[in-house]
Amino acid sequence: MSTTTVQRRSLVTNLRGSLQQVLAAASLILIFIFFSIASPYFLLPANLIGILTAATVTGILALGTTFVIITGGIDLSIGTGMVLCAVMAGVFLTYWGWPLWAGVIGAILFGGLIGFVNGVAISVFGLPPFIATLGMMLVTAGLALVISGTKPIYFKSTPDFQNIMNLSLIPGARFPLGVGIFIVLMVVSALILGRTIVGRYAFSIGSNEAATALSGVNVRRWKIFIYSFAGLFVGIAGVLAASRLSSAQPTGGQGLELQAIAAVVIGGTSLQGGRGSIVGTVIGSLIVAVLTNGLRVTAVPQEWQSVVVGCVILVAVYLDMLRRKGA
Amino acid sequence: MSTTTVQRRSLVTNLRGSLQQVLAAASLILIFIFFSIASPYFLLPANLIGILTAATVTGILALGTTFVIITGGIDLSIGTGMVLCAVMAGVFLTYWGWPLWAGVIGAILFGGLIGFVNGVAISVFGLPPFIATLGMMLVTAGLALVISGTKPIYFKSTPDFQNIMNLSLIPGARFPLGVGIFIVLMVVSALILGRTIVGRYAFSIGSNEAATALSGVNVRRWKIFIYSFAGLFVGIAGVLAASRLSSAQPTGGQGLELQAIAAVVIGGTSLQGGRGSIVGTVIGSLIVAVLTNGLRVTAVPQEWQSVVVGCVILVAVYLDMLRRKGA
Amino acid sequence: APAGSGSGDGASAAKPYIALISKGFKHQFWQAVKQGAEQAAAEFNVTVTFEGAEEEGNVDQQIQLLQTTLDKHPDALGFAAIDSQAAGPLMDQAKQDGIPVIAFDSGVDSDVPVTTASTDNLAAAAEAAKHMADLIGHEGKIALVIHDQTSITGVQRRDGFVDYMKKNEPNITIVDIQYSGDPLVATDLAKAIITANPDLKGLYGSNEGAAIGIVHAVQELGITGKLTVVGFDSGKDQIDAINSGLMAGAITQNPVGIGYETVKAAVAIINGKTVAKTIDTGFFWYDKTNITDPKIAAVLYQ
Amino acid sequence: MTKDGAQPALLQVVGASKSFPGVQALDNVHLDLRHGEVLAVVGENGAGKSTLMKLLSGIYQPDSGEFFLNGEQIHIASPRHAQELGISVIHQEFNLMPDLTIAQNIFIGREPRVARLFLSDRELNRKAQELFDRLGLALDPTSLVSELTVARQQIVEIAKALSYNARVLIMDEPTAALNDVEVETLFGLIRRFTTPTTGVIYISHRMQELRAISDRITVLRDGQYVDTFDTAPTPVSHVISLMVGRKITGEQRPATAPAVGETVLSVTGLSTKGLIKDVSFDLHKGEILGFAGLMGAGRTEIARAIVGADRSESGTITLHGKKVSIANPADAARLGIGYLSEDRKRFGVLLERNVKENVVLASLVDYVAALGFINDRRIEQTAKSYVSTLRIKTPSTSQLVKNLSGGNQQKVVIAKWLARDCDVLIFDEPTRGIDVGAKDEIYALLNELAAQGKAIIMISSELPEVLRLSHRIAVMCEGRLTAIFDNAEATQENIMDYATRFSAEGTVKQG
Ligand SMILES: Nc1ncnc2c1ncn2[C@@H]1O[C@H](COP(=O)(O)OP(=O)(O)OP(=O)(O)O)[C@@H](O)[C@H]1O
Ligand SMILES: Nc1ncnc2c1ncn2[C@@H]1O[C@H](COP(=O)(O)OP(=O)(O)OP(=O)(O)O)[C@@H](O)[C@H]1O
Ligand SMILES: [Mg+2]
Ligand SMILES: [Mg+2]
Repeated sequence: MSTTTVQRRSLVTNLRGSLQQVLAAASLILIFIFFSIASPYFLLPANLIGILTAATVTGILALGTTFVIITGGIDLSIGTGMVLCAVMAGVFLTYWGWPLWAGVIGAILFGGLIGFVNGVAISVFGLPPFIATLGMMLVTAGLALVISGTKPIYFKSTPDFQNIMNLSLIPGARFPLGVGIFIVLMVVSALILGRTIVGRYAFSIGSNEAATALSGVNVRRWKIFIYSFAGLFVGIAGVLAASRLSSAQPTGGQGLELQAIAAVVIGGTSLQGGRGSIVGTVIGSLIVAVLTNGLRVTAVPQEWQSVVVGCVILVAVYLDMLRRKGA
Repeated sequence: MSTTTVQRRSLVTNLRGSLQQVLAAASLILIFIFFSIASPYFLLPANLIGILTAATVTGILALGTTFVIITGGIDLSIGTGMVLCAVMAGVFLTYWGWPLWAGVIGAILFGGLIGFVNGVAISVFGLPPFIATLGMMLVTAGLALVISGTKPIYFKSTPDFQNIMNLSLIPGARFPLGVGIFIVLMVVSALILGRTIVGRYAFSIGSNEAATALSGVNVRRWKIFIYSFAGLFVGIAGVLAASRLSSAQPTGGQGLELQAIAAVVIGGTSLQGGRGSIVGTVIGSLIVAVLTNGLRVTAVPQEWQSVVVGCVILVAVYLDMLRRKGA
Repeated sequence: APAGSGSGDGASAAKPYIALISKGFKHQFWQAVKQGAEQAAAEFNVTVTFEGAEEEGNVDQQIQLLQTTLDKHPDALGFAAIDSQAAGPLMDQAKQDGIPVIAFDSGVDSDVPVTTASTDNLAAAAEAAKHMADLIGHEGKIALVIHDQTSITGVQRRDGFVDYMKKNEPNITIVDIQYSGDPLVATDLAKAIITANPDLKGLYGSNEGAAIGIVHAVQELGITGKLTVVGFDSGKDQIDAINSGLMAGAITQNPVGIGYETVKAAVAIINGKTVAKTIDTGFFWYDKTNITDPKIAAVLYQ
Repeated sequence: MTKDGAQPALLQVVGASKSFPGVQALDNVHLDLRHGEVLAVVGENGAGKSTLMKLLSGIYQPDSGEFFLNGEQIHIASPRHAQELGISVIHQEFNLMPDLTIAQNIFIGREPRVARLFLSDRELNRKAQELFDRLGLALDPTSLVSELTVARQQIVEIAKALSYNARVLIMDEPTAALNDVEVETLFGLIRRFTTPTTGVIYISHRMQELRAISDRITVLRDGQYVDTFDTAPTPVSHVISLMVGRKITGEQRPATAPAVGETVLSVTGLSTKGLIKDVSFDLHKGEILGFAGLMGAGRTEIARAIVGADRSESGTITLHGKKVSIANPADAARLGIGYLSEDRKRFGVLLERNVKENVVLASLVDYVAALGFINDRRIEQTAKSYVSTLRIKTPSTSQLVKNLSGGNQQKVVIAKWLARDCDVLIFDEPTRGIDVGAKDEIYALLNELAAQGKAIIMISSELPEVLRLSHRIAVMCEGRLTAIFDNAEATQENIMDYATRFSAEGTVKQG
């Protein structure tokens, strides 16, 4: 095989690669076009920002979970864990009077701690990820209630707290800081997954854990690291959710984990591990967010909305699969 | 290798097997003893029957799902699917005036239909089970609302309907028929899993789907069959739930799938497929039911209950794993 | 009055035991009901337990709670049914076992309960509608965010509102009704409604979560003052919103009173006294003008 | 070729072609299998042998080409169809259900049933036992396949294929995981199978086997048909030169004993919960220490215990004179001990990842720049250099490993350990599935590594390979080390002697 053919081929491969990226978003674009025609309000800047805002919390959870799922694991504790992190932000800032920055970092690290405990349960004690994080889901849901005394905690002493989500980045346009944070996290996590050793090992572990371990990689430690790392996203999501409501709500969260995992899987990441991407997760999150918003804006009766969302997800994933096979 | 060694080994294996069965229930027994001491109400016959009654609906869902999980699949649509089956029972009996037996069989077959559609989406269209059944979860949740007109349907024309769950099998003891059905289903599904071709292929597909197909087994058709079969359990659960409430409630169900899957996994069935048992699933269901009941009977504050349940599940599964390694 | 022991059946030696089963327990509202029940328990020297479904609106779970509780043979049972027909068989069982039942929060569709301590949700929602109509000048488009699509309270707080408008306000159109009681979801949902209806004049939220969601939607869109928001129940967020003018006003029930009256009636029944068939615990419209009124302040929870 | 009037061939392939994205795997290939013969198919790694067999078993459909069975044209639609036609295949990669028992695996899809639906496991085990008795195999029908070693899994595969009573039996490298004794057993089975109405297609890279078992040989090269000839009169060197298209030196002189360097690794009194009892040996700088033994002798188990993949019960490991404790393979790798597993699919490759990721998996930390970022360009360089030195046949370093041929996957695993600079390398069956030409290159590589001062343990079931390469040879039997020979005094005979005879006194014959 001569060098020129190799080069020509890799050029073709590259071109095809970029085309694929675009095609992956095809369903998203179709849905987008559909609603633009169906409702004159859909394309209003305020509505588009609203879609991104609505996607922020679940989207950030999905970003972190992408890493976990790529290792072949799963994290069911992200929804209630996020609620607990929000409550902890309230405890640090309102009950304990920490300064704003300390409380926020504390809450984020608390998310990391939840992930760390998950990682230890899975890696050291060898529990199946489903069980370990299911247990954590129940524990965090309960602790959020216990710690908050089943009452919302308001950020009385740190009124600025609500700016974390809501501060407008573009004066006049109401482009909230939270959405900016979401976008930054997309880029950061895409870099980490694609270009750093963390991402490489996540893929290796998910692809063949035993072979990775026999290659001298300390799989246990890396799994703990990855769960903890994903936990930081849970903490960030908790802070943003609390900031958005200017209060830490001790309930809810249950069901969010399925939404986040769904976004990841719709984006083409395999629950078997070893395959996935951040771009996919972002697209998956946006498909769900755009669909939900579009159905609301077009005032489809709510009982029909979940039927439509379900069907569109099935079709979108099916088309995506056809595309991959074809390519 | 002489015949005698083979026989001796299988004797030892058998003995060890039975010991394991008993030990598998160790956590359950421990929890049981604990609550017997902690509360004078716990061991009352009425309470014990209450525990079984509480375990019935989720337990039946878990029985069916065990088959699906052993093939390496998952079914997220069982909770909302069950709700839709309940609504369909209401439609058949109350709206369409079918006789009792026809309505009940209709609702159960409807469950089979939901499973069939899942099976086709997975086997023929090749969708990942998580996505296919997630879509079905949304669709069934919506359809239950749409079909019922977002109102509960009451079984006015067939007052006997409530007997399906509630009729007392032992006069005076309030031992409900529904619990009897649950017990019969345990035995039947254990037989089917352990002694029939259906069970064998479920294990084989979960263990190595490609190899099973290469051996000439029609994997597609069997997967459709197994999903449909599990769907029948969804139908039965729906009928029993509706009978218990003497009404078809169009909401709820979401979250039940996680509970049922949790019972299966606590019972030692692997989400990777290929390994599992009905005995395990029954024990898993009972652990959750006994725990929930015990905490209520001992009046543990409700916000603490989920914390305790979470921790006990973690410990129970961990002990079970140690036992298996040791054996 | 110190409670007479040895009443009811069973060999319970010391204090009478009254079990309350509510629709939920996590929500602020239920915590207030619980608080009222505990107040009464202390006052009448009885033991009270308070439990609710993990997810509000989960009938099956509530029935399970009810079953477990009946098996414990309490001296009296307080019950807020999510679906009263669904509880029918268990109500019969309570009757057979001689456990008196007191319905609270909403009625139980059965002749078993001795009395019912509740808010008239239809009337309360109509009151909210009346204020909404007054506030927007009896014309224009409005929309509703209802906390639940199928529960009795959700349905009544929707229908009471809608029926009032239909009957009395020909110039007001309801353009959309969406459902969620989760504040985050309600926020996004309200934003979508507002976006799709630029000429919307009012939004009604049927419980605390729905109302807070609307408030945050208005804040995030920066249209404070352009939209009339009417809420339901209380909680710090709603009270703040009313004080700051973000929300025009809200209906409050008397949750503490509901809990208190339920336990009080139970004690009376255990002691062999007769009680009235219904105990109306009342509701109030509150806004900036009367929020500090002691009578209102007493029924609000933070 | 078939003469006029003669009986048509049992199985005939005419002009078969098959391509994959970027690869022309088969190009107009012919093959004919006569009645009652064993036809060997040989070729370099990636020559297209497995692909051709997959066409014959209905896994792939050809782009073009015709198939004839007893002169009748056939279209093989699916694996099941192939079975119905009487074509039974042992694939190169295992196709067993690890969670089922041996008997359940063998009769999957053909279970004895009662009333159509119910299984009779007693009958199933009886039938399996009958089959094993007939074939003379010592297998327990009720053992779980997941608990078997690779070699035993291979035997189960063979038993399964034979149980179909097929007319055509295709074996894709059945002996890659077997040693001489088991190979003899297999040949016995094959000879018993071949009758005037049946035929066997036999793929192997072990040239000495071809003469023992095959009647004719078909050679493929780069997806193309080269030639077919009778085995008996043809010298091995001719076969090899047809395969690789150039001259190969063939048998080389055995390695000369090195000047014994310092002791690098010293294992004393190693025992495991399983098989290994009190094993001690030293490994020197610049030395290749071969490990010989029968299947299940415990060679793999020793290796796994040394690198901490399995727990050892007692024993010490000393590295460069210092006692070390190794809890897991990560510790071992950090101390400079690398282990290449015999089970490529389970413990070797990341099938779903590409060549370069696999090549640098063990040495990834060397490619990390600031903040954990990976230097992909240097990875690409490394991967490319190994692709060319080991002649890995792949369209690019971005090809997924699962799309490589078996032998090329093995080369990727070898590259993974060459890319990490270890002082001690333990290679477990390193040439499994590798073609003759490439074997020579790998032998040369091992010699070179030893010359550079690395200490190498080489476990192999191919005695000639052990004899040819090792400076010293350790022989194992039932978990104990029974002898260590110097290359000069080692012969096939005395090795086999110690491999089958456990020295009752527990004394080790030291060379
Ligand atoms: N599914 C596939 N996708 C892409 N390429 C493939 C696929 N299967 C095989 N190939 C390529 O086809 C060629 C022939 O592969 P094949 O497995 O038939 O070789 P082989 O002769 O069996 O080699 P070995 O001796 O190493 O087993 C190889 O270059 C391989 O990379
Ligand atoms: N008859 C058998 N059935 C099942 N497992 C066996 C049998 N004989 C040995 N084993 C297992 O094989 C392991 C030892 O084999 P190991 O793989 O270390 O041997 P080896 O010398 O590398 O041989 P090979 O790799 O050729 O099988 C032990 O774990 C032992 O339990
Ligand atoms: Mg091959
Ligand atoms: Mg070995």
